[in-house]
Amino acid sequence: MSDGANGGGAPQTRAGVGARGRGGGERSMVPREKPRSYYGRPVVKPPVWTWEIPLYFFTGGTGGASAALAYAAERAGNRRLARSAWKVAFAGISASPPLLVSDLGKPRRFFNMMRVFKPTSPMSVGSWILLANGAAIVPAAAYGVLGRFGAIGRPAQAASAAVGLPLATYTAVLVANSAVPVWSEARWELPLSFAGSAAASAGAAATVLTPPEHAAPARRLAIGGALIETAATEVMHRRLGDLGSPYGEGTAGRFAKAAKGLTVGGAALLGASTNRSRAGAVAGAAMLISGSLCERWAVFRAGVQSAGDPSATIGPQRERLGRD
Amino acid sequence: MAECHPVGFQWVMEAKERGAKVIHVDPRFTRTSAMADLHVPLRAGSDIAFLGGIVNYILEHGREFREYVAAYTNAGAVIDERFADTEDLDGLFSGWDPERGSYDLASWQYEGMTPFSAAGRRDGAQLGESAERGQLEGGDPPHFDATLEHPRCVFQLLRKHYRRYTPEMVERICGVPAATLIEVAETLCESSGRERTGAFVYSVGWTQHTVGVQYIRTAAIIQLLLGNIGRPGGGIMALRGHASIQGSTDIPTLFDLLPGYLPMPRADAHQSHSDYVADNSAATGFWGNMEAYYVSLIKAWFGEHAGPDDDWCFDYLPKLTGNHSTYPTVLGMREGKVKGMFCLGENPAVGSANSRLHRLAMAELDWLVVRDFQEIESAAFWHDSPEIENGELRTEDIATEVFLMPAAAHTEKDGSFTNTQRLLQWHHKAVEPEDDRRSELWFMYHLGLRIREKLRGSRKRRDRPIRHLTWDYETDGPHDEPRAEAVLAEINGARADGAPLSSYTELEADGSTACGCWIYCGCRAEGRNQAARRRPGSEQSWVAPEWGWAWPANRRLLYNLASADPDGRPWSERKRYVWWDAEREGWTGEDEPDFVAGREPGYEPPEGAKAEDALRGDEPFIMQADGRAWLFAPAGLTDGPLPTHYEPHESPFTNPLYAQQANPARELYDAPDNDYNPTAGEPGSDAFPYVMTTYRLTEHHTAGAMSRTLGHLAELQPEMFCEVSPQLAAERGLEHGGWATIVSSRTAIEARVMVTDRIKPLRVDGRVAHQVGLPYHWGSRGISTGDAANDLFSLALDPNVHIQEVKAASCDILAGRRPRGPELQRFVARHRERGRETGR
Amino acid sequence: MTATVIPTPGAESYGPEPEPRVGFFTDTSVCIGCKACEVACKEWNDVPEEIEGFTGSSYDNSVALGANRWRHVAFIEQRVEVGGVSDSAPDSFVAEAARQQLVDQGLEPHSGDDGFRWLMSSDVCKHCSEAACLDVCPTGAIFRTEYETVVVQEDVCNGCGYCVVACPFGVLDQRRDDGRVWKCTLCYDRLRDDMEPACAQACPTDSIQFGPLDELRERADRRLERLHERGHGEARLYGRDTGDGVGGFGAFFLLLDEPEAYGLPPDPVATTRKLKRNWAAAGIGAVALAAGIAGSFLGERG
Amino acid sequence: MARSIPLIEQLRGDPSGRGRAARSARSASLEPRTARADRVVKSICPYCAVGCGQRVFVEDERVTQIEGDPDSPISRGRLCPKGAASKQLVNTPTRLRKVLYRRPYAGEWEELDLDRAMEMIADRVIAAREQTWEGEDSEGRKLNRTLGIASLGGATLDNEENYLIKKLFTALGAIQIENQARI
Repeated sequence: MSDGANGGGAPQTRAGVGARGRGGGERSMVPREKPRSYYGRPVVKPPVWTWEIPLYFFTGGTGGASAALAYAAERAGNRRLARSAWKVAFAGISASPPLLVSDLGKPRRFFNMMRVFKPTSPMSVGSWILLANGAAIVPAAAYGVLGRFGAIGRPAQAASAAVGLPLATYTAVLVANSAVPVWSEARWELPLSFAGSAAASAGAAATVLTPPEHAAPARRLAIGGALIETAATEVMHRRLGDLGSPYGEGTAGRFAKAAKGLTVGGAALLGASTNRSRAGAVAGAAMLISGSLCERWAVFRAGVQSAGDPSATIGPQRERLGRD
Repeated sequence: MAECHPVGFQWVMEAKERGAKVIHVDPRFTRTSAMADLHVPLRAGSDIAFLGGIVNYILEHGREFREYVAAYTNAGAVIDERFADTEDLDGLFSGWDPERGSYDLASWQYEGMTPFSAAGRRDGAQLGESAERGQLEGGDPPHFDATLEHPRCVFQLLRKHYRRYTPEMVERICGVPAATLIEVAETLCESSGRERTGAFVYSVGWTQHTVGVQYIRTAAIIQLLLGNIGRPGGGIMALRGHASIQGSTDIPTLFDLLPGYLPMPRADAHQSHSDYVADNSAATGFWGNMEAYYVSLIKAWFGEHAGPDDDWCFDYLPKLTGNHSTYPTVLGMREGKVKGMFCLGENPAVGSANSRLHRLAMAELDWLVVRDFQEIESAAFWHDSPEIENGELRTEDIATEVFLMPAAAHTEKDGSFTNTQRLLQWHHKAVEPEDDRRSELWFMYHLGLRIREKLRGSRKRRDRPIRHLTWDYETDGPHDEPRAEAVLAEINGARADGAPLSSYTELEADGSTACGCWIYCGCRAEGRNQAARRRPGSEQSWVAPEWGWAWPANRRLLYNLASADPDGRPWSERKRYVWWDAEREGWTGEDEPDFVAGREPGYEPPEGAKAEDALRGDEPFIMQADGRAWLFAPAGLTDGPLPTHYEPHESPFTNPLYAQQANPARELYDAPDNDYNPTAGEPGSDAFPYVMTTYRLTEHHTAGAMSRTLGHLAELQPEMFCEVSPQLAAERGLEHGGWATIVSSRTAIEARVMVTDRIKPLRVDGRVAHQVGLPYHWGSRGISTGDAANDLFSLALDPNVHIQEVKAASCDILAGRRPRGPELQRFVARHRERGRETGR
Repeated sequence: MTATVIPTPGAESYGPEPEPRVGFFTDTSVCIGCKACEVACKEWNDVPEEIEGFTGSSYDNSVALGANRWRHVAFIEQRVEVGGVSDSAPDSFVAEAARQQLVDQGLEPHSGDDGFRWLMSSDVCKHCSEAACLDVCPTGAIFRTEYETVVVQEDVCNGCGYCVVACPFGVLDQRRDDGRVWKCTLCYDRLRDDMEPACAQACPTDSIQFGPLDELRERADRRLERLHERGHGEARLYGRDTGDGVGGFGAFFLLLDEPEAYGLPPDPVATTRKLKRNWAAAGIGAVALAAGIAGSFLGERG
Repeated sequence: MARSIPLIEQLRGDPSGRGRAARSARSASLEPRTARADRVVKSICPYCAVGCGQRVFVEDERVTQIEGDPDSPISRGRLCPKGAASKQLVNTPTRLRKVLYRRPYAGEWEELDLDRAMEMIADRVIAAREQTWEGEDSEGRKLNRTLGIASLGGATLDNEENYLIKKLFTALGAIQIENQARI
C-alpha cells in the first residue's frame, strides 16, 4: 500500500480546475491561470468528420484551383498546360462528391443537400458550388482535354473557372464558421492559407503532368501558392497565440510541421530544379502536393484538439467579458 | 428525502420557500443536505445521543409546550417506586434478567397499577409487545401530578434520564459540535408551540439499528414535548421505501402479526380464544374492541366454520414460540429445517443483512420459488454468486430445485398500494400480462385452489383450516385472474347478509360481521372502491380527502384532536385543523376527526365504562388505554421505557455514558458465517477501526431488481462505489476513481472509490472518526453490477422488531481490489486474526 | 456590427400570428439532482442508453449532452471561499489531505457547515434565438418550429455533422450506429397536443419550468430578485439576456456560479454572426487565388 | 397533405430556409404518440412509498407511455427517475416471459409449463408441510404449524396480494411469512 501522501487523488480529469494547487512557481496578475471548467470536459463537441473531409478540402481545393489555372492557360494559349490542368480539375472535382457522401451519417440522404438553399450555411452554399463545379467540369474538361462539345464546353470552361475559385476557398469558411476556437478565430488567415495551398497543389500537379517548357506558369503558381500558404499559416499560428497550441502538439502538430517542411522544401526544390532536372521538379511538386494535404490535415486535427480543450473555448470568452 | 423520495421532497421545497427551516442530520452529505439550511453530519449509530441532547435542551430551558404536555401526555403519571433508571444502574433499567437476557417490565408500570402477570410470558418478552395496543390494566394513571413536580412522575424521570445528554456529551458521542446541537435544538423550539409546528422525517437510517425502535421513540418524545403530534405541519413521518410496504405491514406478510396489527397467537400464552382476547385487548381505548376486530377477521377467513362452538377456529391458527422473523428463518434454512421458500418480489441475496449467509442458506433448501421480473441474484445463487465464484459453493453440489416465475407488473393488474401516509391508492390494470407473467394474486389464489383440491378428501385435523378457508373469489379475463376488488371487499368487510361495512366501529364480536382487516374497514364503504377515488387535487381542499382512502376511517392525520386544546379550540388560528363546534355540537375541521363522533371535550367517562367510552373528552390518543401519548412507555417495549444511547453492536467507540456498551436486549446469533467484529474495548477491535453505513441512491431501488436491470437507470449509477473523506483516503492510500476493499468479519467486498468532501471525518471521544458510505443496491446481475454491501453486515437485531443493524457497524478499508476465489475467505480470516494479535 | 438582430430567424415564415414562443427556465437553485429529467426524456423520446461507467465526477455518470442525452444533470462539489471565489472539489481534496496532517495532531474540531456546497444543474439544448446549428444545417433538417424552438428532423438529417461543430454549447452530436444527429426537440410532438415536455412534467421540484418564454423571463427575474434579497448574490441568470451572442436562449438558466463551472461557455456567440466576415475573407482568398493564377502567366504572352 | 418542395417554399415567405419551408411533411403532421392511445389508465408508481400518481397510455394493448398524473395531490404529475423509468420497467426486453426451472444439481435453466410448475409447487408445499408439521410442543401446548415453509416478500405487492399470501399461508400453518418491512 502506498503511503497515501497524496491519497486524496484528484479525478482523472484535472484540467482547468481552479488555480489553487497548480504548480506554485509562477505568479500571475490575472486571477486565474487557466479558466475553470466542468471536470476538464470540453464545452464544444469535436467534429465527427472522418478522413474524407480533410481529403475533400484537398481535392476540392486542388480541383477548383486547377479549373481556374486551366482556364487561364486556355486564355494564355498554353494548351499543353490547360490540358493537364483540366485533367487535374476533373479528377479533383469528380473525387469530391464521393468523399462527401461517404462521410455522411446517412449517405443515401446526400441529395437532401439540395433540398434547400441556405445562405447562412457555408456547407449549403458549398454544396451548390460543388454542384455547379460538377456540372461545369464535365463539358469543360471534355472540351479542354478531348476537344469535344465546344458549344457548351467553351462557356463551361469559363463557368468552371468562376466556380472553381470559391470551391478552393469556401472550405475555409466552412471550418471558420464553427464554434471550434482554433478555426473560428482564424477566419482571416484560413481562406488565404487554403487558397495558397490550393494554388500550390494545383500548380504542382500541373507541373508534373506538363512538359517543363510549358509548365512555367504552373511552377510559378505552385511556388507562389506555397509561399502564401506558408506565410498565411505562420501569421495564423502567431495570431492565435495560446489558442493555436494544437498546431504545436499531438497529431495536428506533426501534420503542421510536416506541412511546413514539405511546402517550403517542395517550393525550394521546384524553384531550384526549374531548368535542370525533371526528376527534381517532380519530386518538388510531389512534396508540395503532400504539403498541401498535410496542411489540410493539420487544420482538421487542430480543430479536433481545440474542441477538446475547454480552456480554448472558455478562455477567450472570459477575456472578452473582462474587456467589456 | 431528496435522495430517496424526490417527489415527496417537493413539499419540503415548498415549505422552505415559505420560510421553513430544513435541517438534515445524516452522516453523509446527500442531495437533501444540498437543499437544507443546515446539514449536521454525525456518527452513524449515535442518533439517540443527538436526539437525547435535544430532549435535554428542551427540558433544561423549559422550552416544552407546557399545556400540551400536561394535558395530552403521560408526563404527570407517577411511576412505580421500584423503577430504576439507566442513570442509576449504569446503563440498565430495573428488571434486567441477565440469565434470560431480557427485561421484566413490572417495575416500569404506573404506580398503583397491577403489572401483567409475568407467568407464561417468556416468549412474549422475547417477541416484544406492540405498543399500539397500549397494554395497561386500564384507564388513567392512578397517580397523576398535573404540576409535573412529583419526583417520580414521568416528566421528572425524563429530566433525570437525559440530564447528562449535554451539548458537550453530544459532541463527544456524535461528533456534532455543541454549538450545532444547540442551534438545531433552538431552531426546533422556535418552530414549535401554539403558532408553529415542526416535523421529523426519517427512514431506515433510524430503524436499521439494534436500538432502532428507541430512535423513533426519542423523536416522539421531542415532538410530544414540543406539542407537534396530531397537529398540521407536525408529526413524525416515516418515509417508507416500497410501493406498499405500509400495506404489507397493515395486512402483514409478517410473522408476528395478523391483519390490522392483531398479534399472532403465541403457544406460551394463548391456548384458547379467550386467552388470546383477554391477553391482547385493553380495558380502555379502542383496543378495548379488539375481540370484535379479531372475530371479524376469523369470520372473513373461515366463514360459516367459525363460531363460538369451535372456539372461533382458534386451533386453526398456527402458534408462535419465539422469533420466527426472516433472520432466524435463514438460519433454519441453513440447518435444513426449512424445506421450501417463496421469494415474492424480494431479493434477499442482495437486500438482507449478511446476504452471503442468505445465499449459502438458499443452497440448503429443497426448493425455492422466485417470482420477479428478472432473473435476480436470489434466483441465480446456484450459478452466479460470489460463493460460486470463489468456490465455496459448486453448482453441481446444490440440490435446490428453483422455480423462477415471471411476475405481472403494476400495469398488468388491479390492486391497491398503501403509501407511506397510510393512503390506499388503487391502480388499474392497463394491459393483460403476456405469456407466463402472472400477478401474485393469481399465483396465491390458484396455488390455494390446487392445494385445497389435493387435500379435499383429507380427514386430518391439520388440513381443516385449509379446507374450511373461504377461498372462492370471482375470476375474470383470459387467465382466470381473481378480481382484486372481490378481495378488497373481503378486506373491507361485510355483514352476514353481504352488505358492505363502512367503519370499524360497526364490527361485532358475535360473528355477525366479517372483516379481513379492521383498520381498512370502510375502504369500500357503500360498496364503492374508496381507494380508487381520484378527485383532482386542484379541485379539493389541501387535505385532499377525496383522493384515495386513508386508514383508519379516511383520517389523514392521526390523533388530530391534539390540534385543538383541551376545550376543543384550535391552539391557534394559524394552525387550526380539527376543533369542537359548540353550535353544531360536533367536531369539525379540515379532516375526519380522530375521535368518537359527537363526543364533547368535557366528557367524563361514567364508572365502569369500557373501550373508547372510558376515554375522557380531552384525551386524543385514543388507541392508548389512558388516552395519552407516552413520553415514558410502561409497556410495549422490550428494551426500556425510555430511549438510551447505546453503541451499535459493532463500534470502534466505547459508550461514554454507561458501562453498558450496547443494547443489552439486542438479538445476536452465534452461527456459522455470522462472526461479529470485536467492538471497542474487545481484543481485535483495532482491525475494524472505521464506521460503515449503507444507504440508497436516487437512481436505484433497493436490491436493484427494478433498477439495475433498466438501461435508463443503470447508466446513471453504473457501478458499486464507496464514499470516503479525503482524510480517510489519505490515511488508507485510496485513490479517487480507483478500487477499495471493505472488510468485516463476514467477508470483503470491493467498490470503486469516491473521495468526496461530502463525507466528513468527525471528532468523536477525542479521536477522529472516519465513516465509509456504502450504497447497497448492487449485486452480480443486471446491467449495472457490483458487490453487495449487505454481505458485510451481521445478524444483530433490534429486540422489539427484529430489524437488522445495517446502518452502523465497524469495518476496515484498504486500497485495491479484493482477492478472488478461495483466497477471499482466507484474506478475511487473516484480517480478523491480525486484529486479535496486534490489537487491544 | 454585421449582426442583424432578428429575434428568431425563421419564425417569420409562420405568418403574422405564430404560436407564442415557448421554452424552459431551469432554476438550478431548486434542482435536487434526481435526474428524473434525463430518464423522462429518454422514455418519451426513445433515446438509447449510453453507459459511460463510473466517472468519479461526483454523481454525474452521464458526462455531457449528446445524441443519446438530451438532458444532462451536472454535479459540482465546492467549497466556497471568502469573497465568493470557489473551487471545484478535486483540488480541495489535496488541500484537505494537507490540512488533515494538522487535524491529526492538533485536532481542530470539524465544523458542521464550512461553506461546502453541492451544485446540481440540468442542462439542455438552449434553443437559441440565433441558432448556429440551424443556420449551418445544409439540408433544412434543423429548422425553427412554429413555437420558435429549434428541432432536428429525423426524417431529413443526413448526418453531415456540421451542426456538431457549430453549436457553441456542444449540444448536438451524431448517434454512432445511426449516423444522424439528435438533440432535444423541446418535445415538439407533445407541444402539438398542449402537453408539457417530458422533462418539465417529471421534474419533482419544478426546477425545470416550461411555458411561454416571456412569462418565464418574468418569473426568472422575480426569482433572481428574491434570491438576491435572501443574500444569494452569486445567483445569476444565464441566457436570459437577448443582447447576448445568440440573441438570448429559448431555454435559459438560473445559476449559482459562473457558467463555466457547469461546463457552459460564459459568452457564447452564434458563429454565423461572423459569417459575412468569413465570406469576405474567403472572397479575398478567391480573388488572391485568381490574381495569383493570372499573375503566373505574366510574361507568358509577349 | 400535399408534398411541398422546400426550395419553392423558400420563395414563398421563408427566404432563408430556416422556418416553415424546411419543415418536412412528417414534422408538419407530427403528434405525440399519446394522442393515438386507445385508453389512458390511472395507476400508481410501483417504486417507493410516496405513491405518485401515474397515467398509463395503452395503444394496441401495449403500454406506450407512463407519466405522472397531474391530478394526484401527492405528486402533482411529477415523477422521480425511477418512476419515470416505469415504461422501461414493464416493457424491457430482458423481462422474464416464461417459467424457468432448475433441477437439483443442474447447471442450466429449462423452460417449464406454467400449469406443470403450479402443480409441482402445490405438491412440494403439501409435502414440506407434512414432513415438518408440529402439532404440539414438548409441554403439550398446541402449535399447529410448520417451520418448513418460508415466504419473503410483499412490500412491492398489492394489499390484496398480501392478504391472500397471509391468509393462505396461515391456513397452511406456515408462520415464517415475512417481507421487506422487517428489513
